Amino acid sequence: MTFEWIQVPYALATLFIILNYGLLMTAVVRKLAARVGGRPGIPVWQNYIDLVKNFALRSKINHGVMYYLGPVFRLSGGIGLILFVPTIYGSSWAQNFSFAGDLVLALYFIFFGTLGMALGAGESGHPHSAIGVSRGLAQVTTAELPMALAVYSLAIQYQTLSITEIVAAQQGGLFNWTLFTNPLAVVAAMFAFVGTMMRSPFDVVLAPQEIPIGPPTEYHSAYLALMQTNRAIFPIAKTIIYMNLFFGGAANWAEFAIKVFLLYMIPAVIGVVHPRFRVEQSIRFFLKWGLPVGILAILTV
Amino acid sequence: MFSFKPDRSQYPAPGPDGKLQIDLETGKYLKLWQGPNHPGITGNMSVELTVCGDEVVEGKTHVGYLHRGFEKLMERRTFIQVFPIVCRVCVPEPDFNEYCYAAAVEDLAGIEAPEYAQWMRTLILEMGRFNSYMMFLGGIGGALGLGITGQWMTYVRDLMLDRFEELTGARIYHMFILPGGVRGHLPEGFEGRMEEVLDTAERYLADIDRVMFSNSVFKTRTKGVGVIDPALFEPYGVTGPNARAGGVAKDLRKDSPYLVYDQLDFEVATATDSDIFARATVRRADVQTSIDLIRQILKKMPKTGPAMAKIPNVLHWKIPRGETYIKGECSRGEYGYYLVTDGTGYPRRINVRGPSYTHAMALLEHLIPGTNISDVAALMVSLHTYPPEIER
Amino acid sequence: MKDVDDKFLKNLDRTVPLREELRPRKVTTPDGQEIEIEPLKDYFCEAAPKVHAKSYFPIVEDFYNWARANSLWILGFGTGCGAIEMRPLMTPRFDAYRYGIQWRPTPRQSNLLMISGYLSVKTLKRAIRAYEQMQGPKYVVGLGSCTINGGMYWDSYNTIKRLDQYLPVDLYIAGCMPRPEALLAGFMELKKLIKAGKCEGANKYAENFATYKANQKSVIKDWDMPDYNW
Amino acid sequence: MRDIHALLKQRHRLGPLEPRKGGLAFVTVPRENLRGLLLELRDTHGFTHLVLLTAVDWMEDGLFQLTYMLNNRGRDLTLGIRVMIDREEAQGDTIHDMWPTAATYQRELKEMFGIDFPGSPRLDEEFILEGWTDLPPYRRDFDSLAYSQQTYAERPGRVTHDPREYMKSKLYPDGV
Amino acid sequence: MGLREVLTPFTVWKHVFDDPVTIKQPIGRPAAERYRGFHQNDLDTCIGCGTCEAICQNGAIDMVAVAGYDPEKGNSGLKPQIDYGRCCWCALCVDVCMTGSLTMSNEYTWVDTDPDAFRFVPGLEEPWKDDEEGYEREGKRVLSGIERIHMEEMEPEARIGNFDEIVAGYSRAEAILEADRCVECGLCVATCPAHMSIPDYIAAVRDQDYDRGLQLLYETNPFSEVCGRVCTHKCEGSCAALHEGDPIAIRWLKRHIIDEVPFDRRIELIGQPAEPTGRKVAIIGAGPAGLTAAFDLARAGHGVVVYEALAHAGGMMRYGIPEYRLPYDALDRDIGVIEAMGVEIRTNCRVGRDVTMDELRRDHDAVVLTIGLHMGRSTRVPGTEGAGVEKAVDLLRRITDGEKVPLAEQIVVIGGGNVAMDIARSMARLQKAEFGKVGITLTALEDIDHFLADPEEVVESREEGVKIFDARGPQEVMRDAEGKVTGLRTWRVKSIFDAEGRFAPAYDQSDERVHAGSMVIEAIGQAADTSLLGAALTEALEWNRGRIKIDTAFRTSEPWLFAAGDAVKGPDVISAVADGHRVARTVMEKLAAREVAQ
Repeated sequence: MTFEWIQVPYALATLFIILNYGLLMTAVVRKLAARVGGRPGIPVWQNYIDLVKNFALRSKINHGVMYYLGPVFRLSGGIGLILFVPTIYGSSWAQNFSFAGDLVLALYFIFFGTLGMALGAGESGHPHSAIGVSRGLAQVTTAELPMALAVYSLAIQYQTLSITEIVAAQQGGLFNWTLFTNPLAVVAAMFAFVGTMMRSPFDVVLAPQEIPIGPPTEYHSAYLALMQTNRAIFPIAKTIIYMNLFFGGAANWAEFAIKVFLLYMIPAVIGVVHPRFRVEQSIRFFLKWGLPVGILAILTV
Repeated sequence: MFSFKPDRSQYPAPGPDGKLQIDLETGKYLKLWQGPNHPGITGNMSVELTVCGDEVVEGKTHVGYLHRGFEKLMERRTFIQVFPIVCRVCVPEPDFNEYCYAAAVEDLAGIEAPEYAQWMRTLILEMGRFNSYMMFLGGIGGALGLGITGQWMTYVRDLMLDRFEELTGARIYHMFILPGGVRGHLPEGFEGRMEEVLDTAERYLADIDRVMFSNSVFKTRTKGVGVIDPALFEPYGVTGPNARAGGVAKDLRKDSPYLVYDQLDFEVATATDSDIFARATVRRADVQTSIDLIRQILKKMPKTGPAMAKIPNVLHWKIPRGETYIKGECSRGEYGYYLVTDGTGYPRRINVRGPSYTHAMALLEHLIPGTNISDVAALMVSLHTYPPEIER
Repeated sequence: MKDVDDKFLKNLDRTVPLREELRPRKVTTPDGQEIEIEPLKDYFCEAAPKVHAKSYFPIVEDFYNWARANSLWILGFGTGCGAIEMRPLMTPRFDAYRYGIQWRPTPRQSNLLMISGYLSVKTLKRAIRAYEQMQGPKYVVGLGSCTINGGMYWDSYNTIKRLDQYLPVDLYIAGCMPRPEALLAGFMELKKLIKAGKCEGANKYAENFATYKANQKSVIKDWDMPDYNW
Repeated sequence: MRDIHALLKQRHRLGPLEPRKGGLAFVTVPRENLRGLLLELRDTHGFTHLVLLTAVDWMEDGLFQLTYMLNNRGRDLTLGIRVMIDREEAQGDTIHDMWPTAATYQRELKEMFGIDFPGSPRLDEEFILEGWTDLPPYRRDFDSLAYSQQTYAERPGRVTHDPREYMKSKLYPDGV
Repeated sequence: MGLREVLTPFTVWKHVFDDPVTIKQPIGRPAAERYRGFHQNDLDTCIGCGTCEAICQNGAIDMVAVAGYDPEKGNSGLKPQIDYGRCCWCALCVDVCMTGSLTMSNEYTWVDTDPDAFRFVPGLEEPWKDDEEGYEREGKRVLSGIERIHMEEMEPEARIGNFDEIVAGYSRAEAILEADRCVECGLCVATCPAHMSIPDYIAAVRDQDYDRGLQLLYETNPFSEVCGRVCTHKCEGSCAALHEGDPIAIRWLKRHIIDEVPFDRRIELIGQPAEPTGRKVAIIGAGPAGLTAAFDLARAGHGVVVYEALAHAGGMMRYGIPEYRLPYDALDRDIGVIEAMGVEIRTNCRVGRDVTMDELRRDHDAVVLTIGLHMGRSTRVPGTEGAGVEKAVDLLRRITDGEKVPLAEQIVVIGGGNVAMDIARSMARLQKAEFGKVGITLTALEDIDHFLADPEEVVESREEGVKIFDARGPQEVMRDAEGKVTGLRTWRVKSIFDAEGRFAPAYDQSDERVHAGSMVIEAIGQAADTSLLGAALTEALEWNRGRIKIDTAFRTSEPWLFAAGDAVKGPDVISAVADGHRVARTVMEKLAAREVAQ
């Protein structure tokens, strides 16, 4: 695929849509969770106000270069993921910078933010951050393991590492989705999905009752605003990958919105009604359930 | 399979005096403060943890953040003036202070509260116990990341607070049990409204059973964690549900019946495992007992009768020299007031024996070493301690 | 009110020595280096707080204030009894989230410090540090009698009486303790004040820094922290 | 309770038993007999539960009263054991080896009354107070109000009138 | 980990379809009906007793003056101001409030940026002033006693046959219980003419410290035996406790103290008088005012001689009050203490007859005139002249002196004051002894609620068989042909005073009634017998409506002559005692300033 300048504004437009979608949708999900508890919860536009508020704070404390770069890396992880993942299949402009090996790059970007965060949070000097980071790295590594295996399985199945091609292969009906063609890989990948969305039972990284609130403990003001922006973009971007790889992608924005929402709701539904695992319990969980399924997916493909 | 065996070679060795030799400057250990500003801590206190990896090697409880010097302030106040401040000793379950203090004063002054007041006090205490358990069931879920229980239980507690409000005139500090009796009678239609609350509570408790007690993740986190050896109960002064979770069926309501508990019908709940899960289930069963008791009391209590015994003019009430100790089974164990009078209009000394005092200090410090950082909060919540009654 | 007897004055001026681990000393690092450390200087920044100007354009400042008012993040620090009435606010019955009020566990991300009732000296020290770690503009709300004039602990040796001596307070809510409904009314009032640009406590704190510090040090006898912790 | 008292009276030089209602009684014992008494009560008579340990300041008599409240849970008996110690050189005997939880009580007594318990763990660590320089606050010669008035500023501007004096000043200012 | 276990938790997601249970409009949600919210005070009911301030353990309440509310009898005019920087809403102030004026609304929202704003006087202008809901105590107050401790009295049947003292006096236990009811507000002190330190001596009773109690009594009143029995106890009419129950039995408690201290101990406690100053004061009339002045002056070391016309000292206390109310030995003990201070009492020494005013003036540095009111007044209705119509004071004096007084089987008494009751009850006793039955009819202008006599006097009179007809104006003493009294004709009284407040009774002539009786006793008031002054002095003095005019310091227009007591002011023992103190003080000031004419 050749590079064209027009892709830049197209990609930015996609980014913009996804940012807003993310801000609104995370609020809606929070409202749904709140309703289970019996309350209305935050207004849907609350995320915007919080974002503005954090940018509007007057004072900032900097703990060093990496501290500053942490949120930047994190955000670039999210944005990078978006930029290299085709959002709408067949759309002329929402293709972003997808290319033949974009799946590998996407996997890299998923991890990139976490690493950046680790560096930044580590420099903030707060022990809770440090503990959170070490927990995060340990857990995300094991949680991504089934994902990596599932992707491997997929690569074998579809004989490509291009997301667009994988999506294309799933077109033409519900039963062409990877969900049905390679269910074991999907199960393995969903382990990873649930495990990395920072919701119970796999949210020991943030665990407010233990290490409030983990890595971002020291982050505030604009730094926090950057992370909030990322928090709106990154999960959506990640969900898009899963959608593209396993659930047939989206051919238009409506399908996109519905599929992402439903996918996003999976960890939310689990999270609301479960306490969290300890870090070694969740690692054990992924090694015990996720890893074998992933291996099985490769073997049975 | 996949069993973790932590590498304990790095851990500090005990020195000649039995204490761990922890040299923070080696960089092997990390000091971690949980609290006072920390969501995982029950109230305003702190635990100073020394961790090695994810494992805690030493824990020290620090209290005093809520110290108001109650026992000193009480010595400065007349017997009636002590009445409004006692309830502040324990915020989530204040009524026990009122009862114990009132009963202690009555004992030394030779006053007998009327029968209606005795029933009313029992009702208030059970309502308070219910509320306290609501805090616990919400808290234990919250400590493990299951925030939804806290939402429901606080809601149910709010409903009960409404009943408190219409009965006593206040939400949190009821100040209803005066030395000599209680301040008023049941309002019109109270039984019906209480029944609604209890029904709602039972519905939500059924949800709690589904989402918490039958939740496999919850079980994984709590079973076998934070076990108190029943042999430690006596040396560490463990009472109440914490002891009952270890199979010790001791409940002052049964063993040393006070108020009208001898006219009520109930069973003492126990469990055997003495771990966090057992402590939670014992309390879950106790909530049901409380609900049943409230229903029984409302059915059996006299409809009318004097609420107050005749007491001397409180502005210059003097009580002859003496000392007494009044105890009761609160939601956390044995609660007691030790009152010493010297014949003047002021108490000579009041000592509050809160169960949290032993549970959160000596016992917690004994239990913490060897646990995972993640379990500290749950362990603490499972002991059900309220800091204000530790430091008073 | 009786006069103070002189005999009680004897122990007031005594100072408490600095804890050992905070004194300057030499330590050996894990890799065998010997370095000198001075914990109070090394671990903390001593820079005094600065007065932060408002935005140059009033309309921008108004917009910011609107956002600040509608996104109140409260530090979940229960300093006293009143904290128990916070819980109903976070939960279904009163649900403050619908008003844009949320709780944060870390002072860095909080804008509003609720002093929920009496402050013992020990907690005052933590509350001051929590306040100083918060980022401006930041607000303090005092709950109940205790923060106004000592409340029922007016004769206690361990609790302060006037919160405004130690921290700039934006708003008081009467009650012992204030009910959740009263707290919500207080939040609404605070929102109005913020929108009107009247909550400049952080700048007030910076301007009167010396006075506040003197007051704080007069009650906290073991001052083992830097004067300002950001 | 009376049987136990009769049994132990001679050996531990107990004072007379002062029963109160509901299985509660108090008894005084000399300090040197305390340990033996506690051990025997705990090991032989089932008083295994240390309910509380606290002190009462009898300043006028120059004494501190230490109260050890023991409970026999099986028989629902509570015995308050009083030990009188000198107020000037306040010192008690630690019992943390019998009940580990007593160490906490002893820490509190040390801090709040200034009563020493040699050998008790972490006795000198700050427990509840922080940076306290004055007299131990639970001693009766420590005046909480005076301390509070000197240390913590109060909101000024309050005046009150005694009704009797006020009426005098208004109605019969010359006193007749 | 069964599948069921994995799936069960998800069932609670059903709540996502429930409506939120959140309260839609929480701000301003009304609290429960009994809620202890912000304070309310009914300022018109509040008496400013300060009990709320006394019980507040937070020091949250100040008693402050509020414009428009001035001190008056039984009301200090102060109002509670509450500091919400202190209050803990325990409502002890509401429970202890003596009048029930202090209550709480169920309002609870008060937000302010100014910490000094949280102080207010409830009842003035707070928005929740008139809220109906909120905490009020259930029933009457329980934190202090409502009911007076019963005083043991003789039964009417037992007492009517003799002149024995009716009231037994409190036992110690009873006195402690009664004293315990007092809240020590001190509102009574201003009402007491002598401003006795009532709360303090009640506290002494409570503490069983009778020595202190006696000293307190003698600070302000040397007639505690008398006042402990027959005082009009206006203090009890201003007692804070009467708003929701019985007032404290202040009079009986005073008597209890004096009963508990033996005579010798009293002199010991009071101590010796000051060194003699060499000044001499003459006092004319050994009544309460004169003897009180004598006591004060003698304590200060002045030489005091009291001139008494009758055979015994005591004045109206002896000759006006029947023995069943005030036994003579009790009065003698009071007088004995005064004599022990060095006061010389010359009885049977009538000024004007046995000694002249001029001699007194010559021999003394000052002369105090305390002659009281010993001349009975007459209604002057037709028929009062002649036999069968007597004046109450005369009869009482004669009874005291042991004289035989005229008696009839049916007697009509005119008057509704204490003297009327005294004579009615005295005559009843005599009738009982003489005829074996009581036949007394009492008529008075006032209606029963406005009788000048103490209520208990009225009650006891009725118990003893006196028939009382209130609001009856005497019109004529009916006499038969022989001039013997047959009864009293009365009209019903419509009003006693006219619009200007002058005495001008209006009658309903249609309601006429004849009260049968063969003797009529007038007990409608007394006048002073000033004949002792002599013509010259009478001329020299300034007068005011038939009374010697005095200034506020009890000086007459003659610089050496002072006057006090009923003769110039009235109307009862305790006022006379108070006057005695005041006149003594003036005299002493004058003596000290050497202004008295030499």
